[in-house]
Amino acid sequence: MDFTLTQEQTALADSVHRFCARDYDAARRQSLIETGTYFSADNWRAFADLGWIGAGVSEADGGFGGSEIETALIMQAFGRALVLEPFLGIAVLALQTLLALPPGEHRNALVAGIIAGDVQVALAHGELASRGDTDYCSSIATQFGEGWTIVGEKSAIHGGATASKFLVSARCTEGIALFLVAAGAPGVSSFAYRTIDNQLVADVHFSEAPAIMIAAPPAAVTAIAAGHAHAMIGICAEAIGSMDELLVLTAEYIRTRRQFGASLSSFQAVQHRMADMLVELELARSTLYYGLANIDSARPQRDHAIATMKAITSTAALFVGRNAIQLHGAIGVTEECIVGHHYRRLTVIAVLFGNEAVHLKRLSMLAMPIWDAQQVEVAF
Amino acid sequence: MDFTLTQEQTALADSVHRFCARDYDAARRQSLIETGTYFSADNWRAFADLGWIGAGVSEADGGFGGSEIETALIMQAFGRALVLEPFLGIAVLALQTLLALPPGEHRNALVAGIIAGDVQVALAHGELASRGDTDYCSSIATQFGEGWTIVGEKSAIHGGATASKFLVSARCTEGIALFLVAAGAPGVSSFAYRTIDNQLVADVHFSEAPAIMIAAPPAAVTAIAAGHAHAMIGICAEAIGSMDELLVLTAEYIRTRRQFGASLSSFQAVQHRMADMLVELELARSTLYYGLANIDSARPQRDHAIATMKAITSTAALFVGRNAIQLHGAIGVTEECIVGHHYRRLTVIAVLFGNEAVHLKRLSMLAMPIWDAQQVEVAF
Amino acid sequence: MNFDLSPDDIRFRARVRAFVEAELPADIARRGIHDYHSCRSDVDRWMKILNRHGWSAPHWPAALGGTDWNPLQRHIFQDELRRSRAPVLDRCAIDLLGPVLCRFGSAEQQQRFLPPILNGDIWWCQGFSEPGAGSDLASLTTRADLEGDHYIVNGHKIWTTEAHCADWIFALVRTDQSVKPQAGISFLLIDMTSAGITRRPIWSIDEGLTLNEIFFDNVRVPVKNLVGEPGAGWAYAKFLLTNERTTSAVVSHTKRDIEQIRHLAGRAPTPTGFLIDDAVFAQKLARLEAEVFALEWSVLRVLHAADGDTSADAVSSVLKLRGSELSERAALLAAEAMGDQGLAALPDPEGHHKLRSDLANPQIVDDEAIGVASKAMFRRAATIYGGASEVQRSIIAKTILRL
Amino acid sequence: MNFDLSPDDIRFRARVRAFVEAELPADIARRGIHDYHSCRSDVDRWMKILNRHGWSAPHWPAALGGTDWNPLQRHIFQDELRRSRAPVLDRCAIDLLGPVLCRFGSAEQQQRFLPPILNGDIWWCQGFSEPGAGSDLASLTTRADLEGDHYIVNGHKIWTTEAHCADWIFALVRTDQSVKPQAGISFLLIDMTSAGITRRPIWSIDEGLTLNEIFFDNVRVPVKNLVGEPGAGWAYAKFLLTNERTTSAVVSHTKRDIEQIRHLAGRAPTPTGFLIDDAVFAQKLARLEAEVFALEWSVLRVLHAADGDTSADAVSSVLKLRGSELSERAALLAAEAMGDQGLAALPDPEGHHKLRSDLANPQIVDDEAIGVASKAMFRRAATIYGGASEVQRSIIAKTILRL
Repeated sequence: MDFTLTQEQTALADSVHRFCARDYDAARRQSLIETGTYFSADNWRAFADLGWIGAGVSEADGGFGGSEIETALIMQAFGRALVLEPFLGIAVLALQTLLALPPGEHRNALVAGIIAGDVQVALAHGELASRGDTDYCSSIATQFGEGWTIVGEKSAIHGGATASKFLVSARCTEGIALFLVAAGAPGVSSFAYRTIDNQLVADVHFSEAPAIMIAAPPAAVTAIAAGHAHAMIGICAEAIGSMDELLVLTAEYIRTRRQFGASLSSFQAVQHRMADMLVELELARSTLYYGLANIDSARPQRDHAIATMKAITSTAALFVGRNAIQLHGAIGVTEECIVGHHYRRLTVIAVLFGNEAVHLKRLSMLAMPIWDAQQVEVAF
Repeated sequence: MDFTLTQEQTALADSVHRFCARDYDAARRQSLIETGTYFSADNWRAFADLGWIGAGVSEADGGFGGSEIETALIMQAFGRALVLEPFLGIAVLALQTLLALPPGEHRNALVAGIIAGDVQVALAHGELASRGDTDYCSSIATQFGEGWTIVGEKSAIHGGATASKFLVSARCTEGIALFLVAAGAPGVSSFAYRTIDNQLVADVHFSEAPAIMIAAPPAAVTAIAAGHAHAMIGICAEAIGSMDELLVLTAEYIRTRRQFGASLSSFQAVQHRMADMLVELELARSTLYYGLANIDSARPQRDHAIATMKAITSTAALFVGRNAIQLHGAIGVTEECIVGHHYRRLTVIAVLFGNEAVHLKRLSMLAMPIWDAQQVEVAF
Repeated sequence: MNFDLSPDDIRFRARVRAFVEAELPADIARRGIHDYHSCRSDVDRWMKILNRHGWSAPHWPAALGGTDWNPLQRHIFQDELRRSRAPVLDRCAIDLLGPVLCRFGSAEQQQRFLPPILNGDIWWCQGFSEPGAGSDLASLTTRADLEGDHYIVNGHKIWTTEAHCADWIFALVRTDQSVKPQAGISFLLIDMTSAGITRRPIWSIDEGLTLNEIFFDNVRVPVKNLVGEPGAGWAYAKFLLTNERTTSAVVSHTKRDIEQIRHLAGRAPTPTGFLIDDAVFAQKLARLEAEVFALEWSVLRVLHAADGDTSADAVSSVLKLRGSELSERAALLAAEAMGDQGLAALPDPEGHHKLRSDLANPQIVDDEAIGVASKAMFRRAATIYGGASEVQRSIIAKTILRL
Repeated sequence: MNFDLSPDDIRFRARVRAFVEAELPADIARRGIHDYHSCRSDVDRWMKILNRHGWSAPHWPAALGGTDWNPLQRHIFQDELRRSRAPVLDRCAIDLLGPVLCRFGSAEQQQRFLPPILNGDIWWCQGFSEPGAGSDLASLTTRADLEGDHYIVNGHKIWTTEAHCADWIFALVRTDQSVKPQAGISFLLIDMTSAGITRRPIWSIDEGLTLNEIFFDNVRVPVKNLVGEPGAGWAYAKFLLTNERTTSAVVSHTKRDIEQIRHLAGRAPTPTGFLIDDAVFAQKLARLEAEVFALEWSVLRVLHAADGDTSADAVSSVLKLRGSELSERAALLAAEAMGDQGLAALPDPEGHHKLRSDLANPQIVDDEAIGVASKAMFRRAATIYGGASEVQRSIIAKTILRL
């Protein structure tokens, strides 16, 4: 085990931080919001050209040979800067779902297109009733000559507002399969909207939309689960970055702000609150490592790590976000203060792909042995 | 509404406090523990002679014409002094269960005997599987000529260690009924033991024990529920008394104890912890009033008040007890420090007749209308 | 001790309920279900209806337009208004300024200002906080210098609620620089249309507008607009705050939230049914319900405290501390109930609440679901305004526990 | 970054597990399931077994009887011991005194004291705290005055763990009254059979005995029992405490508790089945499990921190703070799982743990259920000893956050 970054990883993290500091400061971010785009094609082009979309993809699949660690580093930096573009939905969730499929014509072309930044594909899987249960799918696929048609309503699809293609889950006779549907195809209606964190998502309704099957039941389910595991690492890393930033901002603020004749940081109640925030953050960071350690583990073990990470990080995100505002006082609830925007994003992250309760329930269903949970195999 | 005590109520509370201060100081209490009796017949005699057992009983039933408020005042004083005798089990739970039955020969004689302090009757209703669900009963009653026999295992019966008679719940064909069984009857085995608060309870096993039915199904169930409602008010009042005492003791301690060159009470973290303890205590006290206001209300309304009270008081008891020790530091976890004994009792109270989770579940099952829950009738 | 409601009080609630059901216009009632602040036109219409019945400001003295209801009846009245989702009135005028004018205002000031408040004709905002003086009011620096029969006001107020639509402001200003901080403060009424006043809106985390900054640049205020004695502003401000004893518990608001959460969770689909049947969610909701009832009975205790029982002032810190936490939790639980839709940005379909963007989820059509995300964010401020939780804990420690 | 266990580490765990399964006597293993402190005879037997394999004190230098395992291996070793419920060793000697003697003791002291520690022949206790100096050690007053080749010790130590069965004590004593508080403290080894020593047992909230008071009345201690330099005791004590970096997280103990809770809840009847299937209880247990894994991965981070990385010392406050809370919660959850029986007083059926009374519930026969109530009470002290949570928060604020 080694918890330090390699030279290459440090360079990657520095490069993302530099980009964010230069091209993604609060003013530029705010302009994306005020113009109502919430997305910059230039930024997306940069993400591809700088090799970030393919950073966590093997060379065999056309990437740059990194792993989920690289993805986590990028998301963590994006969390500090509150990047709005749907890197998570497209470059993590959809891309990793595709990568988890056996090689094939469509899959390979989509992967290449996403890595190159030329194509935006969103995974249209979650439905309003899912509430973080990735096994749930009520959409229906019906065979129709050579192709298929899909009927179903997908909810809050990340990257769905800008995607040109949807990777859609739907039930056929054998189980849940994955289909490719063009965003502009007949029978597809997409309703894009903002969540409170100023990120775009879309509800996408399929009404006998024409589709190509690109993964049959067992492989599709496996890939959807894998894609979500990667995406959860992505948002937890993003949360860590956001919380890191909040601790820095809050420490700075309380050191300079004076009340009742003393700096806020001299009040013991304030110090102890900050200590509790740090504890929550560090425990969440530890579960990110637990998740990363098991992203390629067999399923019950991977599920345990991911559920642990998401449950712990969800509560940490709410606690740290809430108290960063609390310690800032009134200024913290103004739109012009970035602290509130972190809170908004952290609140969304806390429920994305299932809140604490959903993941704790998953943990109790798994009922994993306590002592061997970290060791894939004890040679014994 | 009037939240102040009447002159008579003040006099009663003063009289119990005086008794406890004089005859139930820590040393006398400790001697009941060290001699292994956990009970004093003299004290019990005093409780009866001073009119406390019958204080909350109507004059028609041979009592002194008070209500549950009087019982709560006594229990609150007992909570401050950590009285060990099973006033709760016998003078509240068993007595109020009997009082909720229609008048009858057995009932009236038992009531009179309990009030006079001559007879100790315990309600043997709870079983290991009950976990606070007062509707649960798996013991079986079988008719046998004129009488009945009972088979079943009752768990942690309050007052069961000293009772000469048991009021036993058991199922007959029509439902749950109440029976009278002598403690010394054949087929009765009683295992008395201590809980961590140094109070005695008993597991009582009935193996074809001879019994007299004293209440048939519908009346029995109603009476058991009423008895438990009274008992829950009793223990919540006791918890309030115990928490009152802890706040006083802890405030005194932190004012005098010095660390790092200053009195503990000057540390903001300590002050704020005490403030949170006070909030928990005061909210619990408010729910005691809510419970008292509804002890005679129709069942869903009474159930709502009692479940609210027990849920809130259970968490308050654990919070205040825990933090009273925390603020005392190491001295708080010694046997010679009374603070730890309060914590032990409060921990037991928190689970007695169902913990927080049990009562919250009850609240959600009731799904009472929010706006009319306090008004038995809105003339509208 | 006696915990029964009197027959009078029970009849009183029925009377209020009947009044509201008969008089609250249907369109206002429907908009009241939404989780946005009421718009001024709804408030104005509703205040005029209340004023016709003499019920705009029940806690004012009857002679000045109030009522002679007892504290419990005033609580029941507010409770019923929340139950019916009636618009929330201009609190600054009715709850804060009104009692000060009734007690310390001159007869002329009372005649001039009270009637238009009761009728919702003139709206007020409160100018207390300053950039350097949040919880620490005594250090305020906005000054009012006497020049003939006018004060010349210069300074900078912040966090001024509803100032963007207020006609007048009542402000704490420093009229004497030579005495100790508390003693030099006066209570001044200022027309917001005066020359030299600039307002800057402060958009908040819910993307709504309630907060503002106000800059005073040589604003001329007639001396007759001084309330009471010069230098007594600190005392009047303290008096004003004690009128918030129980309202800061926001119990009735949170009760309304619980009804809303039940409604939303009963319709929120899950893989196996509806959220309301999920045991873990049900526990969270029941916990909230239990705490709200505990708080309501704490309010009842304070309402029945003897007149002049100052310990009730201290208990109001308990109510504010816990009430604000519950209020925040309730809003977050409502959002949780809605699942994916709970944090969707959603502009007020009535167009009164301005969001930065109209990219809203068109799937959300249930009136009970509209504005939930905004409310969840707005309530993050609940434990900050009106004395932050940390300040309340210190007050409890000092005034109740005497630490 | 690389989070994989090396094949060596995986093999190491298997080797330890095989060793323990082969060598831990069955009767000791069964008693280990109970939630009482291990009795001295069990500990002695087990230490001798470990010592035969050279595994009594893995973290000591190999030359002095320890091993050359890396920090992860030492953690795995402890983890496997907890998994098997082996007795907990004499921590005062092995974990606290041992490293100090290895580093600062004279060769003679090392030869004299280390072997009997490794073999469990001599038990030690730690004399740091005093009645007036709990978290605030610098103010200690027990004095040792030089008189020829002896120190004369007078004073009063308290909260001395296991002193009732200890043979020796290592104590912080003031040897110089003239310098500033920290500088006058020395580290002294004292035979508990010396004339002038009185022990008073302090029974604790679990009705068990671990704490004691010790009174020193003109106790003569040979100068050769001084460790290192006079006046350097404060530095040695700080060194000693850094060896507790990760052990204060008690992760492996809490993992064992989770197994126990699953066992108990799987057998605890409810009106509808077993407690383990209750959704609300399952959430509490899962939350505990998630937090314990978060803590374990925090421990792994600290174990892999670079040598001399002092930030790891600060993180140990995080581990202590959260680890002690989880430890307490786990014990209370085990009691909750047992329902009515969870808070029954239950003397150790083996007779080693003395309760004040033998009025115990005879229905409790499951080994996993024995001692649960005592443990739940004992763990109330977890957030107090070894630096209370409040002190840990202040350390985090000052040393990590630099507030």
